[in-house]
Amino acid sequence: MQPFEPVIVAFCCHYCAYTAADMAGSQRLCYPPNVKIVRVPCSGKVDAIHIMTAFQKGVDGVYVAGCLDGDCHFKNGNIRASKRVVYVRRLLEEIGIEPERLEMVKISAGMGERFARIAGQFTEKIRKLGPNPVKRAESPAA
Amino acid sequence: MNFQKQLESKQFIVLAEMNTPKGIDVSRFVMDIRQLKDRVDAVVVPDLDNGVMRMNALAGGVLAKRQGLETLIHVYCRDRNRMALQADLLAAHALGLHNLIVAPAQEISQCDHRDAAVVNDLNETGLLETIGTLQNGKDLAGFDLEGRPEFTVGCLMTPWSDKASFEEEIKLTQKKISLGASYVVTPPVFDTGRFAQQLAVLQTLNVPIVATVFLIKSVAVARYIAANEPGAYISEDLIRRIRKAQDREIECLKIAGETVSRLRDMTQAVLIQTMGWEHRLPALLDAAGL
Amino acid sequence: MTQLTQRFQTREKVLVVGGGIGGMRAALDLAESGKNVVLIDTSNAIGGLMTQLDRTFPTNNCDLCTLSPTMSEENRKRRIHLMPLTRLTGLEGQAGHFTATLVSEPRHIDMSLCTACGQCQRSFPERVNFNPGLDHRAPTCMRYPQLTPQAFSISGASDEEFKKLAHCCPAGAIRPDQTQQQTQMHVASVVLATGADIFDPAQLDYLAYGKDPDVVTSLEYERIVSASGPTKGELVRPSDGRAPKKVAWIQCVGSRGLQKGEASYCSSVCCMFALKEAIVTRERFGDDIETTIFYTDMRTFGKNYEDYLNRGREQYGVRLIRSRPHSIVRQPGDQGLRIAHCLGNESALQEELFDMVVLSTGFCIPKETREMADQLGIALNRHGFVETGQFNPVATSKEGIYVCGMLESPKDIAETMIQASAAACRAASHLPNAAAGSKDENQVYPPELDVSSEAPKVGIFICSCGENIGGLVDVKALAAQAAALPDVTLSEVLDHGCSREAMETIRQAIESRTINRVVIGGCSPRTHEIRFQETLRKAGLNKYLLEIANLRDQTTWVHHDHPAQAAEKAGLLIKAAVSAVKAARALEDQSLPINRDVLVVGGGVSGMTAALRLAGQGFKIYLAERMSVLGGVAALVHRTIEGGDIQAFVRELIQKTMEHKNIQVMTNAFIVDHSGMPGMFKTGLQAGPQMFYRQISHGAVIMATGAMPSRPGHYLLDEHAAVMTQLDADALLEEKPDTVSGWDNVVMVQCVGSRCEENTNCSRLCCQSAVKNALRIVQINPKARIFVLYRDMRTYGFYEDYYRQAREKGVIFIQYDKDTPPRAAASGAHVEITFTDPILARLVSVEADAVLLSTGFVNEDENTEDLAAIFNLARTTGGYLLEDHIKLRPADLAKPGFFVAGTAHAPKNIKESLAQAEAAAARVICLLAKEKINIGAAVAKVDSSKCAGCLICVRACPFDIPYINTDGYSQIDPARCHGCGVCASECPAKAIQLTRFEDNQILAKLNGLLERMVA
Amino acid sequence: MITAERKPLEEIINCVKPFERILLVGCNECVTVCAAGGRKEVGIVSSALQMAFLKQGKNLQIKEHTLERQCDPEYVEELSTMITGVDAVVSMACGCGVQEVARRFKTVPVFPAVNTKFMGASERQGIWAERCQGCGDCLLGVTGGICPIARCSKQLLNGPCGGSGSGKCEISPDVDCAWHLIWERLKALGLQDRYEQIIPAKDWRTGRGGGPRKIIREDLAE
Amino acid sequence: MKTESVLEKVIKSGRLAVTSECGPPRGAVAQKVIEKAEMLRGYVDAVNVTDNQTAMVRMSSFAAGILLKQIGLHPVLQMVTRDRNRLAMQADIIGAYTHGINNMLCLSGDHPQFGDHPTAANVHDIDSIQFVQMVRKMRDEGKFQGGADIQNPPKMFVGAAANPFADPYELRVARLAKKVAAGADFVQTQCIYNLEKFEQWMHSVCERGLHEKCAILPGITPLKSAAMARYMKNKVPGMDVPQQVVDRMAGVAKEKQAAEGIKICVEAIHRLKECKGIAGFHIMAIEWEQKVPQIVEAAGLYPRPQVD
Repeated sequence: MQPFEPVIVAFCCHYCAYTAADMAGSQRLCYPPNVKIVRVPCSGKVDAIHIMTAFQKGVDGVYVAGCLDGDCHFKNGNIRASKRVVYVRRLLEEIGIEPERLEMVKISAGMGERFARIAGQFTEKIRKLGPNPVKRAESPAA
Repeated sequence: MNFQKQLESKQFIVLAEMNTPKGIDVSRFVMDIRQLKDRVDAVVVPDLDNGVMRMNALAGGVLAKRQGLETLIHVYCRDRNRMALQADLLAAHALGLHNLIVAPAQEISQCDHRDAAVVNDLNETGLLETIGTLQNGKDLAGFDLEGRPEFTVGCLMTPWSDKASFEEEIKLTQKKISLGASYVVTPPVFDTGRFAQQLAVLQTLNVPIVATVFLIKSVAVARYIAANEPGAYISEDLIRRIRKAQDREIECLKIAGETVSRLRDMTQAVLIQTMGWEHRLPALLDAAGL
Repeated sequence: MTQLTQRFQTREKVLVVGGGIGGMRAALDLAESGKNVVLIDTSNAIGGLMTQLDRTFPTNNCDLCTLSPTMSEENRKRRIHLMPLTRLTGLEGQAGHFTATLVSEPRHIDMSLCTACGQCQRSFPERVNFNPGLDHRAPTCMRYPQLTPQAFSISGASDEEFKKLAHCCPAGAIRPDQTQQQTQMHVASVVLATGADIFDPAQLDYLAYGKDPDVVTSLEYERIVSASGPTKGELVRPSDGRAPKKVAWIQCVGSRGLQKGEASYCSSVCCMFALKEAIVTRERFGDDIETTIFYTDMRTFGKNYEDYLNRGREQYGVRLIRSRPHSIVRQPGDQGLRIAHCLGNESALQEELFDMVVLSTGFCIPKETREMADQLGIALNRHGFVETGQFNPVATSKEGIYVCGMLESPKDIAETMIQASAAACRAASHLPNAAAGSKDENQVYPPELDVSSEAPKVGIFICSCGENIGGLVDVKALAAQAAALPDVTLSEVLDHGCSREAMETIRQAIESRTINRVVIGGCSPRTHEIRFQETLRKAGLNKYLLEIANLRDQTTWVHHDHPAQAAEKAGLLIKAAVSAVKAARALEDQSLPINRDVLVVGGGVSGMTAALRLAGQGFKIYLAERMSVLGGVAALVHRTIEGGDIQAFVRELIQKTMEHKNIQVMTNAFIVDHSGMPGMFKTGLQAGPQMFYRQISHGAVIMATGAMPSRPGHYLLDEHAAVMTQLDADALLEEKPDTVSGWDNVVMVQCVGSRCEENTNCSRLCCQSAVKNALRIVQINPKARIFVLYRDMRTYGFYEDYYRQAREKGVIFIQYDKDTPPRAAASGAHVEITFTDPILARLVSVEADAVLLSTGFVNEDENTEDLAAIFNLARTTGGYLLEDHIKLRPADLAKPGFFVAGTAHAPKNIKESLAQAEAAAARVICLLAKEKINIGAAVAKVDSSKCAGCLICVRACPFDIPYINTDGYSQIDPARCHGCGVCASECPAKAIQLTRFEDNQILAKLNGLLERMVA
Repeated sequence: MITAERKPLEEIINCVKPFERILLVGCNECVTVCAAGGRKEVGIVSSALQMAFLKQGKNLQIKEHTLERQCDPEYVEELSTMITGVDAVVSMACGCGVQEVARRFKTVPVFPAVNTKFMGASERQGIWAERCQGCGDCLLGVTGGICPIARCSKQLLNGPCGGSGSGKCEISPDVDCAWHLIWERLKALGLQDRYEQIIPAKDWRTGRGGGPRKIIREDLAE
Repeated sequence: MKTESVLEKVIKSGRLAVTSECGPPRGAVAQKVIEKAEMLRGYVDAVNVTDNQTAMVRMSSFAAGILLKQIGLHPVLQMVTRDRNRLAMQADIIGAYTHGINNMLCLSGDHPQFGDHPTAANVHDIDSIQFVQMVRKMRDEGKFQGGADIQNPPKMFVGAAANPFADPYELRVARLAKKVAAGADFVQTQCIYNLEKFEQWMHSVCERGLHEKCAILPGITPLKSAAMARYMKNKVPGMDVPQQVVDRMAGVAKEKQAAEGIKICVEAIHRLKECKGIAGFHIMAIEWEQKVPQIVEAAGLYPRPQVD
């Protein structure tokens, strides 16, 4: 059997985390290819439904990456995003999916190194957690 | 719990200073206060803080109180005569602001309106006496008041640079206490070790000590304060710590937070001054473990 | 070229003379800030000298790649009226109201018909001009591929030849009867940027130039190694076509000379030029080529240039010999050229054979330019360069006429760029205020096609980005895999997706294959989205029918350790992009009013000058100074080397700054936080003594934070009373000149605290300060013996004159090596300085009455570090602020909206600082001249049929935009919406969508990424 | 408005366990406003349910729909085209909506997905508080516009109990003492003397005490 | 005399009355009630029997009251509006009266949240003032609350509770007035520790002449320990324990704190005896009934007058 390679979606704020991801690129920092970035204008734009849908479709981990506290380009979108992440984590817990599969992280545009580090750490964490139980149940049948 | 009861309870009290806007847009002020609900025991609204013309503390205090937080406001003598001061005090009481800090005022030359007329009709001790008089149901002219206001009054200590000025300040503070100040607010504490040495003397005042914690925001600010604030001691180690930090802003918040948590075992209360970074107070409180 | 539009017939325009990089920069800056420009050049196309360079120092980048975006900024072209083959022959009137007389030579080609196919040139290379400057070396390709205009010209053809040319031209564009035209034109101001000529070394017979084909000038060498040059980038010896193994460079050819025809000044750039060519030779053509530079002083005084010198010597093994060759000869039987020279401390003549010799030729001003200057009535200096004010770096002696680049003095590209922008800034001041803004007219695009009802037809273009993507991922396979996705019409690979050709390919593909959605697999949309959007618009597609998969910055660059997974991820990202682009809709851009206020950080001469220039143009300035007074370091210096009164200048500057109604000065002010984007920044300052915190909203930032005089504790400085810095001496000479009359021996030590381990770079100013003070000491006390102990005297440009003057006045200059520095020992009231005399080759001691240390400048590390952390700015290893592009954008910082002026950028003298301050001001105006900042098409839209009027959006919006209208539905004004999407994500009725990021688009993207996982 | 709160997912999961195809119906009125049962919550619950079943290898089919109002038969009628082939309906409306849907579709089980809480007002974004108990005999006129029935923990009609402190109810410092509010309000209105009139024992028949209630507007009723 | 109540007689006689209380057990153990009550015999004029005190289920006050009656003590039947609607309440009142119980205290009761049945319905069909009014009307007008006549109406000596310290303070006297107007014959107050504030309240009560219409019995509770003092200060709603009292308790050694508590409470009685308008004392020694005789004696309230 192949070792488990998690699929991870990172919703990244255009102003900070997405720029940090590009920065990681220009610094040629390596992080696991498991992380796929979806650009959003603000972490506050990430809807609970988007996160739920991602899990429903079998993603193994999601993180929402917004600006540092007080630095949101749109004042407080990142704070709203944090609260929403807590809310969705609770939902996941209710249906028996490990809430640790979802995280909120805060990164500034200059933190390429931090972006790469978080990508690595999160991937490692999800790797340890194993596949999304939704997918796990699905795969023997498929 | 009102501030008087908080003081009596002997529990550790955390106060946050919230500066009113220079202007009329209070949204930030209000938003910043709201997020402090259940995080601090009370907020302090300074009046024309440090000589910068801005919305007065009375209006700021009412706004703060409306957000459901216990509120303390500053009163000072430079800009108002005894009539205006008394009138404001009565207004404050009627609007539910029962906690006052009698504050010294910045020299007019250091203010942002250097050519303003200086009133100083009363001085700090005179103001304390005035508050006492009002609480006894009279005004300064001896006329009876309808109803008696009740205030919880504190005073601010002016920074001292050496032993002599410290002793001088202690004497003055004793006088203020005898005139009704029931707690004192110290100048900013940057080095708790040094502060501990002065604490024994401060404790002889026999009133709750509120230690001020000033949020340093950058190396340049740290340098400036170290050079210009009498008695402010900021070590090279501290500056190095900010410089070495990966995120300086967070480090500065941490430093202030740590100072708060160290003061927890030393004084009954702390007053956190963030001077414009009120929105970062939750992070600072997190860093303080509160 | 089209005829002069109405716009160009107004008086409100600037004439830029000279289409080299300086002229282009000035023209572009003016155009970008909404001014109209007429750009003339005597040649058939603009480009000047730089376009002939293969690579530029110190980054060793290809010039064409860095320059081409500047040249092809087509959207700006509409404000620049280009007139090739034209010269300025007269100028009447005064500033603001000039009438210029222009004479245009015939091109004999109708530009509206010419397709630049090159057929004419292939047939008549002698008559058709395309690649000037090196024509005698038989050009075989275009001068450079991005030539503007892409045009040939014909000169000297006979009637017969014209007939044949007309015959061979497939476009029928040959016009034999075109004649010289004269034009009169009203202009408000003039920028002169005609550059300089290269010294012709044929006049110096000992160099064998012109006699021996293997002796070439540095520019010719540049062409030989250039990919677009005659040998297509192969390094071969002109004589026999063989690859040379030993190449020598000879410096100061035509500069710093006293021989016939040579210039006495230093040409400033040749040292770096030669060093670059030597390094590139080693880098590109192999380690077995030996490169040797014969020099007088290595003058690598520019920003970080010393590091480049060290790299050349240590990393690339470039051999450096301090010697001026005596002769170059080819003796019969020699395989190469024999260079004879003596080493400094040996009298014996040495000889060595080289396969090729490159002459580092200097620059001089051609006769025609001097004539033009005479006609314009502007003063030239004794070397024929245009004279400018000591504190007025780009102003000529005549108001309204400005100068930049080599025409002012010899200088490198970066300094030319700075002067060009500065000249633009000054020239613009004769036109209506920039702060009023300019209406940005849209380039005419074809009408947009309505594709909303069409089935999606996706075109995929995958860029290999040179090796950047293609090196790790098989882009062909990727394209093939993507071609199989549903609704994909086309899937292609591009080599350099962002090149003009590639854009054209995309455009044609869209049109010919009726593609209605485009996916680009390439670099980050953050940087390149705009360019691809432009291409879509040109093809008649709405620019939002585009999706970019970030295959470079977020894939190949970060997964080079996992090629297989990188390829797989690239495939998925393409798939997600295809899925998302199908859900995309045509949208219109929204914009916000731009904030035109400017924050200037630092109140030294640079900061004040930038502030005043901008304030003069109507901008509101916040000037934040961390000290309690304005003035900065310049307030400490008294005289310039030319004798100018710095103190008086600074006083006047401070007064003007304080009094200007558009400038708000804040002293004791510290920046503590910052956010936003260009056009809408917010910066928090805390200002003492009240420690008042205020947030300033502004559109741009100029960093003028300066540097500080270095004061390293060497040579008994601050220990012995006789030891002082040159800055101390400057004050002493001004305030107590009598002290000097008692001095018998004065020793100056150069490079104290510069060019060493703790500060690897050259401080640029110390050589001129030393010469300045030496001359002043000699003037007061002619008996004083002055020893200047130096490593390389770097009196670049016209400062060389003062150096020579000092030598003539008896100042003794003694060279020392880094490894054997002079020593100092206290000896009563004197200091004994011991050093090695290179000629006597032994130790010499001098009992000095005064020791003057040339300590230079250092970056104030703690302060810049603090600001860099807050503003998120990059810095050099020396701690100076890092510009966006060291050559082309020296006043722009890497962070958009940030500009730099003065010594915050690198050590420089006052005049140079002032030029950069004006340049920064010009760059700010370019940014802020726009009416609005485009905030894209992301706006919240409410579907009233779904809205429950719940108020959640009203309460959630961080900007208080939504409200419940009289119908009971939420209404969001698109013009005020900032596009964060918080309302959309909180709406419980799902009645709000954020355009560009609609739920179905995000879900489609997720689908693309995840769909094969769960059916 | 009527406020509601989503039921714990486990409870909803248990309800729909036996079924293969369900129709999940939201309501665009009160439950949308209190963020409990609007289109968005329908999406979230749908996703959560599907995942919960997918985990057990079951592919639960969910049709999502949100009605303008579930408490009006005309709107509920919209569902009639969707109901075929559905094993069960889960309604995210308040109790009124759930019953209305159940009344219309007799052969399909209907489950509530929210708990209907109270009639309240939004104090701030995300905070709703009880204001009215629908007693059918409003006495706000004598209590200064603040209802002691809905807002006093003990439904006291004649003044505060002995447990209030600092204006807060003894049961929690988060609950205002209704009588404190009433008193402050009466004072502000200069109606202190009203307080000393004894409000007599309430006639609960107008409320739930009188059995299920109905309002008939003769002029409007068909 | 409105009733047969001994308590009423003592009060009307102008002597200071003394009441105490006895919490029924949480189980069917009649002996427990009797044991506790026996400790009070001879030292008090009436004994309050609490009704599901602190919202915890206990033997009903009705039944426990009968037990007391059987051993010859005079119970005050406490009843809360929390657990019964007006039908059940009136049924219990006439039932109690038929067993000779003729004092009652009308309360609203602690919120179920504090008790052992937090999920119980919180009835509050009527409130405490309406309750007082109802009992008074049953007695004086012979009518049920619904208006029907009562055969042999119950003649209850009607009590109500008052808390002089709860907020809003200015409403405290008004609220008492309202209870008096509703028909309260006597009032037992919340435990008094802040004597000064109580005296102020009494002053206002007297100003309105309420003490003349209604007997005011301040509640006195001895503190067992400093911990209890702190608990009462911080945790019990509506309680006002001044810091000095806490300090005083904390100021003595742990083993002497109980004695100190009794001392404080005796001092309080002595001081309040001087206060105008006081008709007696309600000594609530919570789970500490054995100390009541000691307190009554030390306070000079022993022996109790014989009025029968």
